[in-house]
Amino acid sequence: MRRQIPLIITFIVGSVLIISVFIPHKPFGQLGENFSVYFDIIAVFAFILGAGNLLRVHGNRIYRKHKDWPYSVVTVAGFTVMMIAGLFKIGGSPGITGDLTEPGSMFEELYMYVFTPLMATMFALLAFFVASASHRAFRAKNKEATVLLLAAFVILLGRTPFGVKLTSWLPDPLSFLEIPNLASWIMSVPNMAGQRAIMVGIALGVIAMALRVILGVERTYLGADSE
Amino acid sequence: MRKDLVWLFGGVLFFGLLYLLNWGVKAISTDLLVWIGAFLSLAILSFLYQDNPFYKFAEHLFVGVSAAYWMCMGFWNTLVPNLIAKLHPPIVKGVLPAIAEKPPEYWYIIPAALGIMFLMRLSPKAPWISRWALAFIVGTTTGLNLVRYLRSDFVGQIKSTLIPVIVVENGSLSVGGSFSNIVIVLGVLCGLIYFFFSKEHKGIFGVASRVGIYILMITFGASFGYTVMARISLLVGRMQFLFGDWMGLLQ
Amino acid sequence: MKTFSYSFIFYCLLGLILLATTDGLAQVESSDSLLSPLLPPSEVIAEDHPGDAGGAIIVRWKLSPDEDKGITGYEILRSASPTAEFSSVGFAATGANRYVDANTEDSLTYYYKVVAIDADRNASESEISPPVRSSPQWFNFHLLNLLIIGGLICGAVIYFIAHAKKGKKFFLRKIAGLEAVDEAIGRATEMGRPILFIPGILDMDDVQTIAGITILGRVAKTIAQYETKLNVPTSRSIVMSTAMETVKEAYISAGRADAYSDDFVHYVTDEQFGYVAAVDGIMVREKPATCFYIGAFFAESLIMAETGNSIGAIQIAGTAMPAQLPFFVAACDYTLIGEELFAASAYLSGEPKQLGSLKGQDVGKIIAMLAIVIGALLETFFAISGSSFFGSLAELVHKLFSIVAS
Amino acid sequence: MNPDKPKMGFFETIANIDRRVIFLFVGFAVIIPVLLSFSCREEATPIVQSIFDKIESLPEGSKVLMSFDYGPSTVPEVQPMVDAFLRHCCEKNLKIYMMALWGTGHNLISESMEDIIKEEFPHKVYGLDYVNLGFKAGQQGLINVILTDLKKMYTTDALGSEIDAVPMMVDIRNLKSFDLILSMGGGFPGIKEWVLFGGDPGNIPVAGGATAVSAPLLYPYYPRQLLGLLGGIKGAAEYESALIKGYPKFKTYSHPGIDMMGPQTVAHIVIVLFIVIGNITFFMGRKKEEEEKREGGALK
Repeated sequence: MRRQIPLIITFIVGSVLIISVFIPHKPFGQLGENFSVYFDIIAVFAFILGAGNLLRVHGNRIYRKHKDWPYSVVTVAGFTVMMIAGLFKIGGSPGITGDLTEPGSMFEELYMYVFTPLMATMFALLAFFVASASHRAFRAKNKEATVLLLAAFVILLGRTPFGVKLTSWLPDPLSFLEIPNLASWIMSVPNMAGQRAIMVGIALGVIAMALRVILGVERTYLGADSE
Repeated sequence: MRKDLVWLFGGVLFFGLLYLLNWGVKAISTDLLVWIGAFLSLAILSFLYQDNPFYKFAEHLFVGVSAAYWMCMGFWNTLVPNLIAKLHPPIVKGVLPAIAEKPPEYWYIIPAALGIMFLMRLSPKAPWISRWALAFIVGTTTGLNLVRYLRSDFVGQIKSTLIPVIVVENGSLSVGGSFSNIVIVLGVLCGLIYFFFSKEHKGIFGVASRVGIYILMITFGASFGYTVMARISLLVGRMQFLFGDWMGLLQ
Repeated sequence: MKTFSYSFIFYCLLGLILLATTDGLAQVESSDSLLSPLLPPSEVIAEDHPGDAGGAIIVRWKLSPDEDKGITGYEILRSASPTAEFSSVGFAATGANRYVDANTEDSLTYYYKVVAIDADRNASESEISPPVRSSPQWFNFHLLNLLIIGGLICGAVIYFIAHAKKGKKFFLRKIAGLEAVDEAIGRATEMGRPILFIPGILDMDDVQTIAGITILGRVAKTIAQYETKLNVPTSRSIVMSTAMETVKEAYISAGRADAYSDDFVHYVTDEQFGYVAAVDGIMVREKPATCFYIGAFFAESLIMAETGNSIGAIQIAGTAMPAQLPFFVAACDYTLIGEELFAASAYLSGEPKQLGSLKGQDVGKIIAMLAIVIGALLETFFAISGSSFFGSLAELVHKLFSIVAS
Repeated sequence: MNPDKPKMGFFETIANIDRRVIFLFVGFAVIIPVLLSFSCREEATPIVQSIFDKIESLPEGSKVLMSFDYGPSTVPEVQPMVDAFLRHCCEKNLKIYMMALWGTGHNLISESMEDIIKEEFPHKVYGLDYVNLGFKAGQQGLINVILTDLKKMYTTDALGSEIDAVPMMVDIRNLKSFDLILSMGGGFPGIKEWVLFGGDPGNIPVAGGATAVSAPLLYPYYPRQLLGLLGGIKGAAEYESALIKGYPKFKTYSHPGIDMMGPQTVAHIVIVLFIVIGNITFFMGRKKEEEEKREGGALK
C-alpha cells in the first residue's frame, strides 16, 4: 500500500495539471502558476537536507583526516561565514530590516569580491576548453565529422576579418558564396532545420516519458520500497 | 608539515607581501578587495595547468560560499515573502512592511506541509512520507511539461515548417528562396526520420536517416562555431580585470 | 511638358479638395461644435472573452467610414451604467476593429463606447454597446487543436504500452550510447576506478532531471553487480535526496544492499559554476574511468566534458538542451541527442511496457511528418497557382497548428 | 612491424599535442592584444552600415526614438552599441528621445545620459536636444498604444515635468512622429516587438542592437522589416569603426567594442589555425599509416 500511495498521487496530480490547461475556470487555470511557487518553497525546505549533507561530507573528511581535510575546513568556514552574513544581514541596515543584497552589507561584499571573481573566472575557462575541444573534435575523420567540421569552419571564418576578405573578390552573381553570406545561410537554413527536428523529437520524448511516469509504468525515481 | 599547505601559505604570503610592498607605489591597485579578486581568479586559472593547492583552496571556498549564498537567497526571497508572509503577515512587519498589512492566505499551508513531508526523510520512523511530496513534485513536473512541450516544441515548430517549397516572389520564381525552403522542409523530415526507433534504418529510410545525421551535424558544427567568439569574450573580460583593475597596465 | 501639365491638373484638383474640406470644416464649426467632421464607428458589440478565467471582455465594432480620412485610432470607453460617465480603458490602432479589455470584474455589468480620433484630436463617439459581463469558462476552445493533437499522440503512446503488455514484440533500433553503458561500467571495474554520474544542474521541476534520475537508477543497478564505486554529486537538494533513494533501491533490487553507501550521492552547491569547479576537482583527483552527464546542462557542459576527456574517461552524455548538444557531441564518446535521452530509461529497463511507449513516440513523428508534408504541399500549390481552394486548405492546416496565447 | 616503440614523428607530436600548449596559445592570443590595446580594423558589414548610413542621411533636428530594452547582465555587450548610437546622434544634431520597455532600462538611460551626452556633449540641452521618457510597463502593449497616441501614456518625462512643457515633445504625437526607432536589447520585449507592433504597422524604420545570442533570431527580419542590426560585440565594434571612419575625432573616445574585438579576433584566428593544423596532421598521419599498411601487406 505504501508503494501505491505515491503512484496514485503522481497520477492524480499529473492528470489534473494536464486537464487544467484546457479549463480556464478557477481554480484550474491557476494551478500551473501556483506550482512554481510551491516548488520553490519545497526547495527551500530541502536546503536543510542539502546543507546537512554538505556539512556531513566535509565534517567527516575533517574528522577522519581525509587527504584533503584542510580544504574541507575552507568549505565549512566559507559556508558558515556566508550563512551568518546572510541570515542575520550583517553590516547592512540596523537589524534585519534591510535588503539582503544591500550595498555595503557583508553578504554583498562577499558576493562581489569572492563569489563573482570565482564565478567569472570559472566561466572564462570556457575560452580555453572551446579551443582544445575544437582542435580535437573538428577533424575530417569520417563523413559526419567532415560535415561538422565544414559547417563550424565556415561559421568561424565568417566571424573573422580574414574570412570576410577571403571571398570578397567574388563577382556579384556569386555573392551568395561569400563566406559571411554562406555563414548566415547555414545558420538560418540547415541549422534551423536540424534544431527543429531536435525540438520536435524532444517534445515527443517528454510526452512519452511524462505519460510513463504519470501512468506509473516508470517508477524508478520513487526509490526504495523495501520497508 | 604538508607540502601542499606550505605551497598554499607561501603563495598567500607572497601575494600579501606584494600587496603591502606595492602600496601606493605603482599603478597596481591598492584596494585589498581587488587583490582578493585577483588572487582567486589566478587560483582558478591555475587549474588549466594541473590540479594544485591554490585551485583546491579556491574550489572549496567557492562551494562553501555559494551554497550558503543560494540558501540565504532562498530563505529571504522565497520562504519569507512567499510562505511566512502569506501565512502570518504581521510577522514580517520589520522586513516587508508593504505585505504585513495584507490578509493571510491560508492555502499556503499546502506547500508548507509538502516541505515538511519532504523533510520526513530524516525521521527514523516514517521516512516513506517524503515520497508523497516527491510524488507530488514529479506529478506536477510531468503534467506541466507534457503540455508545455506539446505546445511550443511540437505544435509550434511544426507550424513554422508549413512553408511553400517553391517560392514565388513578385510573380517570378525565387531560386534561392525555394532552395532554402526545400532544405528546411527536407531537413526537418530527415532529422525526424533519424530519431525513428521502431523501424530499421535501411533502404530509402536509411538514406533519409543518413541525411538526417548530416543535417544534425551541420547544426552542431554551426552552433559550436557560432558560440566560440562569445566564449572568448568572457576571457577578455577577465584579462581586462587582471591587467587593468588589478595591475593597472591598461589605460 | 507633359509632366508639367499633369502636375498642374493634379495640384488644381488638390487645391479644390482642400478648399472643399476646409470649407466643410468651417461650416461644421460655425453650425454646431458637437457635430464633429468624423463619422463614428458603428455596431459596437461587447462580449465576454471566450476560453479564459474571466476578467476580460472583447469589444468589436465596424470601422468608421472615415477610416481613410486621417483617423489615427480608436479610443475605447467603458462605464458601469449607460447614463454614468464613461472612462477610457485603452486604444486601438487605425484599421483595428477589436479590442480586449482585460481588466474587468466578473460581478459587474459594463457598457462600451468606441471613439474615432483623427490627427487633429477630433473625436466622434459611437452608440453605446448592449450590456455585457465577463465570466470564466469551463473549456478553452482556442486550445481544441492542442487537445486533438495531444490526444492523438498520448493515445498512441498508451495504446502501444497496452499492446506491449500483451507480449507483442517489435523491432527497436540500437542507440550507440546505450549499447556502450555496460562496456563503460565494466571498464571502470577492470581499472578499479569510480564511475561519475552528473544528473544535470536543474532541479526536479525539469523533466530532463527526472529522465536523468531514472537512467541513474538503471545504471546503478548494473554498477551494483560490480565492486565499483559510484559518485553522484548533485547541485540541488531535492535531486540529492531523490538520487539517494533511487540508487539505494537499485542496490537493494540487485541484491547488493550491503554494498550501498549513503556517500555515493552528495550535495555540492546550487551555484552553477561552483558545482562545476567541484566536479572538475573530483575528476582530476579521483580519475573516474567513466563519466555520465545525463540531464539538463548549460554552459558548464563543455568545462566538464573537456576535463573528463583530459583524464581519459569514457564519457556518455545525454541532454535535451539544444544549445549544449554540440559541445557534448564534440567532447564525449557517446551522446544521447534530445529524444534519445527520454527514450534511454525505457531502453535500459528492457520492460516491454516501457518499450511500447517508444513506438507511440514514432507515431507522433509520423503525425509531425504528415502535417509538414501536407502543409508544405498545400502552401506550394497555393504559391504557384494562387488558387483560393489551396489557400483555404493551407490556412486550415495552419490553424490546426496555431496556438493562441491564452 | 617495428618491434621497438615507434618514434613519434612530427605529425603525431602535433596531432597529440598537449592541450596545455593550446591553452598557452589561447592565453597569449588574448593577453598580448589586451596589453597592447591591439585592435583590428573592423569593416562595417552591410547590416551594420545600413544603420550608420540611415543616421547619416537624417537632416539636423530629425527625431530618433531610442528604447533601452536591456538589463545589467547584458550591459557589457549592449552598452557599447548604445554609446555609439548616442554619439552619432549627438554629432548629427538629431533629437534623441530615450525610453525603456524594461524596468532595468530606466537606470541605464540616466547612466548613459550622464556618461555620454552630459560628459562628451556638454552643450546639449535637456528638453531641447534630448529627453528621458523613462520606463513604462506594458511591453508590446505599450508600443501598440504609443503607435497612435504617445502622450496618453507619457504625461510627464522621467524627471516629472509636464510632457508638453518639454519643448522637443510639443510636436510629437505618436510613433509616426519619429524618423527612426532604435531598440537596444535582445530579450523580450525588444527589437522583435518594435518591428511587429511599431515599425510594421506604423511604417517607421526600426533598427537596433542585440546580444550575439539573440541576433540570429532577428536576421529573418532584415532588411525588409528591420533596417539594420548590430549583433553582439562584433556589431558594436563595426559601428564604432564606421563612426571613427566618418568622424575621426571619435578615435580618442572610448571604444569598448573595438577594444574587446582585438583579442577576440586574434584568439579566433588561433583557434581556426589549430583546426587547420589538426586536420593537416591528421591527414598526413593517416597517409603514413596507409603507406605502412601497404608495405606491410606487400611483405606478406
